[in-house]
Amino acid sequence: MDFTYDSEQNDLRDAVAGLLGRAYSDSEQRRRVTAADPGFDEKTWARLAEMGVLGLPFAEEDGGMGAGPIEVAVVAEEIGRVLAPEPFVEAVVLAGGLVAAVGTAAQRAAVLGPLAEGSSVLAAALAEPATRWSASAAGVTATQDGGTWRLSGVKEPVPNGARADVLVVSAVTDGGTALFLVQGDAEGLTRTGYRTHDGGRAANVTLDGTPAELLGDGTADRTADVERAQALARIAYSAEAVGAMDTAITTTAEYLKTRKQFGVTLNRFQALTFRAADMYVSLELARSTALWASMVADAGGDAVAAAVRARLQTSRAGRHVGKEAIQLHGGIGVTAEYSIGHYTSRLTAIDHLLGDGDWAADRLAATVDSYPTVDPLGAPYTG
Amino acid sequence: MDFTYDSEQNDLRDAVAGLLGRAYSDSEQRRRVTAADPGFDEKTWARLAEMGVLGLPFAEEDGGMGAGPIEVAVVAEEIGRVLAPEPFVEAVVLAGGLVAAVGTAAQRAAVLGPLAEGSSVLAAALAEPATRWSASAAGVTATQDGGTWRLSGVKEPVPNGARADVLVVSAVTDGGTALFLVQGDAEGLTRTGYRTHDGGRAANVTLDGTPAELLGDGTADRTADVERAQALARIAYSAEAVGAMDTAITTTAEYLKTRKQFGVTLNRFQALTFRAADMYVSLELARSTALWASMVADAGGDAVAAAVRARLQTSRAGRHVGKEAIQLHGGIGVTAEYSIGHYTSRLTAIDHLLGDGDWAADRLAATVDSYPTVDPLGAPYTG
Amino acid sequence: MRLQLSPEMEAFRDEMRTFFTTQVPQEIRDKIAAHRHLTREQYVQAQQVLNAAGLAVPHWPVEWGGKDWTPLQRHIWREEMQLASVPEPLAFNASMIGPVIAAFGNQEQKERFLAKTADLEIWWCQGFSEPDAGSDLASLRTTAVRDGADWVVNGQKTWTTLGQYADWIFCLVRTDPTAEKKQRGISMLVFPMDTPGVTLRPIELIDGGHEVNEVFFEDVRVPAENLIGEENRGWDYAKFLLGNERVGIARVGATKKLISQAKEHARDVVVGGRPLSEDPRLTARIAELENELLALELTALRVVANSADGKPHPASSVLKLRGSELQQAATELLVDIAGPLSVASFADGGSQVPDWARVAAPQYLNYRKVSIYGGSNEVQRTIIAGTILGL
Amino acid sequence: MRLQLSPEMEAFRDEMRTFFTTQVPQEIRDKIAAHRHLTREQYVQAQQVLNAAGLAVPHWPVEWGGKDWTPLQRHIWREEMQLASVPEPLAFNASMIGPVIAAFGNQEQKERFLAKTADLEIWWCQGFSEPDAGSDLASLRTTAVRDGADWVVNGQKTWTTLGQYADWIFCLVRTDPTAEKKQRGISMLVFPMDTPGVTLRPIELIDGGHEVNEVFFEDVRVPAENLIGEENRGWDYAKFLLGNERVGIARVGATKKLISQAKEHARDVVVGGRPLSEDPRLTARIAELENELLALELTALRVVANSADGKPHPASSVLKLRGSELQQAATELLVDIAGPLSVASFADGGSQVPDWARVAAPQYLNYRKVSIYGGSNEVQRTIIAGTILGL
Repeated sequence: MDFTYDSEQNDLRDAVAGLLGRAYSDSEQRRRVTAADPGFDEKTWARLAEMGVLGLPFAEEDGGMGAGPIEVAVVAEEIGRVLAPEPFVEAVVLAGGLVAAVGTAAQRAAVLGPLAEGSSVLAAALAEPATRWSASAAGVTATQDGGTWRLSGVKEPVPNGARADVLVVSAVTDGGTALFLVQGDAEGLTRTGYRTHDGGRAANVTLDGTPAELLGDGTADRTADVERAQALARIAYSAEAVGAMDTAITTTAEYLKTRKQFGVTLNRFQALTFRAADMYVSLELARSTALWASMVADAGGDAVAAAVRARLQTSRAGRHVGKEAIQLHGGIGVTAEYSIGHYTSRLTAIDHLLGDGDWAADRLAATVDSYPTVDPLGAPYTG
Repeated sequence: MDFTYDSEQNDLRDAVAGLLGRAYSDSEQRRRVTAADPGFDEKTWARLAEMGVLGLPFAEEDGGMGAGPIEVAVVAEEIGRVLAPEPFVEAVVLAGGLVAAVGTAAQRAAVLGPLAEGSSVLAAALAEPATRWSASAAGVTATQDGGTWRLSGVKEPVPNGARADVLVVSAVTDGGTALFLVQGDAEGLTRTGYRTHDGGRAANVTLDGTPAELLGDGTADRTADVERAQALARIAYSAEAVGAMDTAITTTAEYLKTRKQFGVTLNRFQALTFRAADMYVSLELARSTALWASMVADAGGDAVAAAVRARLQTSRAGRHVGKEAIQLHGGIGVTAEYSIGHYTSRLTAIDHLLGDGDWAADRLAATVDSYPTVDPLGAPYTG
Repeated sequence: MRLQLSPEMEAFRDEMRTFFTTQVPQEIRDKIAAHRHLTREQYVQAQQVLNAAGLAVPHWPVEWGGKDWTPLQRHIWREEMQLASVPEPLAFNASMIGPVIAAFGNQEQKERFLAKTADLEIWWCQGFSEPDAGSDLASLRTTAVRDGADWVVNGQKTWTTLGQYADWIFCLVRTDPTAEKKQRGISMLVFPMDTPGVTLRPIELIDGGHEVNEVFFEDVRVPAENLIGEENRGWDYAKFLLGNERVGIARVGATKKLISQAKEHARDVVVGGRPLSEDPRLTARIAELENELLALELTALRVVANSADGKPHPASSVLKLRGSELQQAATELLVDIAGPLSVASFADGGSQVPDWARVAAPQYLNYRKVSIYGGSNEVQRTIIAGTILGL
Repeated sequence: MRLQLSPEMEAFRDEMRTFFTTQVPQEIRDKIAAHRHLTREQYVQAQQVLNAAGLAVPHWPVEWGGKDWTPLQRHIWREEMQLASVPEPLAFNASMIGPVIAAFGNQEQKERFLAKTADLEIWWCQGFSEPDAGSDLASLRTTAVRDGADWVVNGQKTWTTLGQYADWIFCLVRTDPTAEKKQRGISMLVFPMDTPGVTLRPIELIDGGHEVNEVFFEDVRVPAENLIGEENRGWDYAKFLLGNERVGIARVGATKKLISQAKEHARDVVVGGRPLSEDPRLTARIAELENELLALELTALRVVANSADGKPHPASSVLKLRGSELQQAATELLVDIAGPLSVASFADGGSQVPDWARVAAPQYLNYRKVSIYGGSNEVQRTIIAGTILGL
């Protein structure tokens, strides 16, 4: 049982922190980048590729680095720390993760290689307007016409769906939910992109008899694969949220030390410093849970179960920290010209993308009566 | 629409406040009284009778004062203010209320007269070990043997059940739930009394073929009558809780002004004074709701619905105020020798006797989707 | 104690409800209900409809268009307006500078400004807060120096709401830097926004909207007759102004409206085959919020009933504090009902995300302001602890 | 980063679990599980069972019975003890005065006290807090004046836990009233509770229990050799003592036990024909509490892993703060499951209310203390804001 990074993990963190710190050293740079499509910086994306970050979790034979959930969490936390808009979790962990889990060797090489090199952006088209954080498809159907599969239906909101070169789309087949690869320039594909409140991009993806390539062999139900890929993305989002909360708290503490009211700096007001202390408590408890969840996934434990717990803790903490960070700043906290509000916005978006705190709590509640106590170092978490 | 007491109500409040203020001017007096059975002061009980308080809500022809729920709330708030242990809500509002609602003219005269005069203490035996805040009986059955009814089963916890001269007992008959009068000296009646954590008394009441008098005419189901009597008691308890919270906050503020730490009085610590302010907010919102509920009952509106709302608000407020009052006091707050902890204890008991906040919230949740908005001055509250 | 409204008040409430739901253009009310921003023209149109019926400035002196209503009538008027999604009369005109001029202005100023202020012919904005004077307003630095027949104003204001639409600004300026108490030595000046030397810089808010501005003054010459009331007494006027109509700040009607919308939308969101409106966790959450709001409304009614003397009841701070918390809780509820759809904030044509779900998150973020402006919740707690609990 | 325990640690955990669940008298563990108070004899018996196996003072120096364990082993030892409802070694002996004497006492004192302290042959109590020195401990007033070979002690202590069972007391006394910094001029004396001039007054707590006492000193003569360490350095020893074993304060194991009991009892309470254990509101509440506790346990493990140097990790304050809140939440959960049965606090024979429901409310009220003693939550927030956030 060891909560400390090894030297390789520390090197990775320092490298990513250095790169992103230069790219987004002040929030104006981020505002500029997010103001224009695709909502992130292609150059920074390319540098992340050079660093190997975009292939981090994939096997070396698939063009990846063969790293695991812990390294993914290291990167995600640094992304969150500066609110880097590059879609690491969305494109690499979730979309790429689906291909890595389900794709044939040929597909993995064909799709993950370019993704890792930065020459192809992936997006996971799982969400549908009428469902909610579901691992199985309902509104998009796949039919085979001759040799080729064709998809029809609507996916929305699809993070970075308009920019993506390749979409990983879940659809209903006779066998249940299957996954497909759809090229960005495929016929019968209409993508309408828009800004999300946190400065990112999402899209309505409408498929109308759109040709698609079945991911993996056969059409056995892939719901469990999607569930697990979503879980790994939830764990990565938890780390991203921890990074964002960390900066939000540091920024708030710094503001309290420098902002003057009634002739003294705000850190002279105990009611404010105590609330900052409570924010720190929320952060540290969330950090422990997020780290643990990445270790569970790394150790081959039940990542789906651990992800639900990490999601619940980081959701509650993210709301607490996001609200208080603005309130302790006062008026400047609600302006787009100052950084802190963007942290609250991003924490709010993360909270709603793959299942929020209530969603997680309800899942835990369903099984809470089936065991006496939770042992983080025992089954099912240590596999 | 008017939230102010009229002069008669003000006179009543002053009279009750004067009497109870003398009886319990410091918490040592209350400790002495509650240390010995019956857990309240028979002399004070007699003085309340002289004042007409014990017959307050009953019709004059039944030996009462013909007052209403507002006057009852006025008295209950003063009871709460000094934590007077006299069972006004339990004996008069609930037990007496059941007799007033269901009893025949003869029974009302026979039972309510002595209650109002203070010569007979009533107790409502509704609770059963295996049910929870239910208006209908389940564990006590009534059978007719010749001309007389006989009851068998267990009621617990029955507030003041050991001291009571007459018990109002709910029991199962073919017609549903019926109410019965049981004399304290009836055969086959075993009562085991004990102290409750708030200094009061409750009892296990075991009936074994105990002769009883059917309350009212016929054995039509009385569940609705019990429900309404419980609602009026909930409204009275809400007022009692408001009185208790009011004193708890005043006491806490006084302590913060006088207690010194680190060379200054505690009211110099903003983190503490802000929390006292939040306690005041909770109190005032609860007070408004409790006052309103008594007005609804007085106006012939849906007292059951209003009682649920008052219960929810006072339950949440009572927990908040009760916990913070002790915390802001520090160590002395958990001692029995100082008053504040007793307020938390009483608020906790009130919270659990007739349905707690979660119970109330669940009831409201069940109908929340059936109307667009709540209008406190409209149906069903204004009848 | 009496629960029911008197027959007169019942009739008054029906009258208000009928007027607001039939006389104010539907298009404007729909836009408010959809939580979208009105155009300048729509603000003006709505207020002029109200003013034509004498419903824009009922709390003003009768001779200037007021109604001599009871506090309860004013409460009903405001709540019904909010429930009907009618935009309230511009606060800077109706609740702030208007009452100040009516109370402290000279006859010439009253005749010059009040009618146009009530009818929104003059759109006013507020020049109080400064970058280094937020909650600590009295430490403001903008100066006005007398030069012949003019005051010469230099400095900067911020958080000037809808300043981009304003014709005139009312401004707190320091006219006596030597006053030993900083509250003294402050005066109130009014002048047109197109006066030479006035420049405006929009501030983008976190929801992308443009509501507030910075206003810069460089040697702005203001004629002496534009001083409101007495020199160096501006602080008293500001306190009068900010204490005015404290009851409305609970915004119970507006929050009621948000909750009723949340209930509607919850029926349209299906999770695992069941509408969210049947989810026990959500209904319980709505029940708690609704009960808190009921308690707040009843407290507002108590305050109203006890503030007939016009002075703000000390419990007004409870209304502002809890009122802002409940507004925020209601907007958070809407985001959670929207769930993943809430990220589609700036979707337009080609999206299947309903409009209410698109605005939910930006509104939630925007509403973080309500516990900050108009006296932050920290200021309200200070008032409660100090003036009510004596701490 | 590695999740699993090493095979050695797995074996160690099994060893502890087996010992605690088989070697400590069942009757004693049942009483702890039932949240009833142990007799003095039972405390002594339990600690002597542990001490005989070398499990009473593992954190002491090896020469005095310590184990030279890693922080993780100490953590496992403590958690398993709590999960098994084994009474922990008396804190005043094992965690407080013992380590102080081992670290700062002279050889004669070590030989005189340590073995008997480990075996609870001497029962120690603490004389730190005073009526006017609560969180502000350094302002204590009890004095010790040197008179020949003795110190003469006068003053009063309070919150002396289980003083009624104690043989000896360790006391902070002011030996140099002239020291300009009040933390200086404080020394630590130890003496028997039956020394002439020592009187004890029980303090009844809100749950009716007798846990704490006031202790009065009137011209109590204490031999000079009973001074621990150096004169006027008592404050350093007190800080050492209070910082010692900060990790244990999370009491995760104890709270886990409370929650697992709550789950059991919820199955026995039937509401409307359905066991409470199937009520979605209750299961959701338990799920949230359990997850908070998981997060706290993981944080404790992180602190443990990073405090190998022995110094208390700054995040220890997080453990005390959150740990006390979760203990209180668990006791509140039990009261709510008991519902109306919770009023039967002092029922005895002739009641059908189960024992767990009788103790629920008194325990809930008693546990309000855990956020107050051992450094109140306000003190912990001050530490976090100051030493961690630099505010």
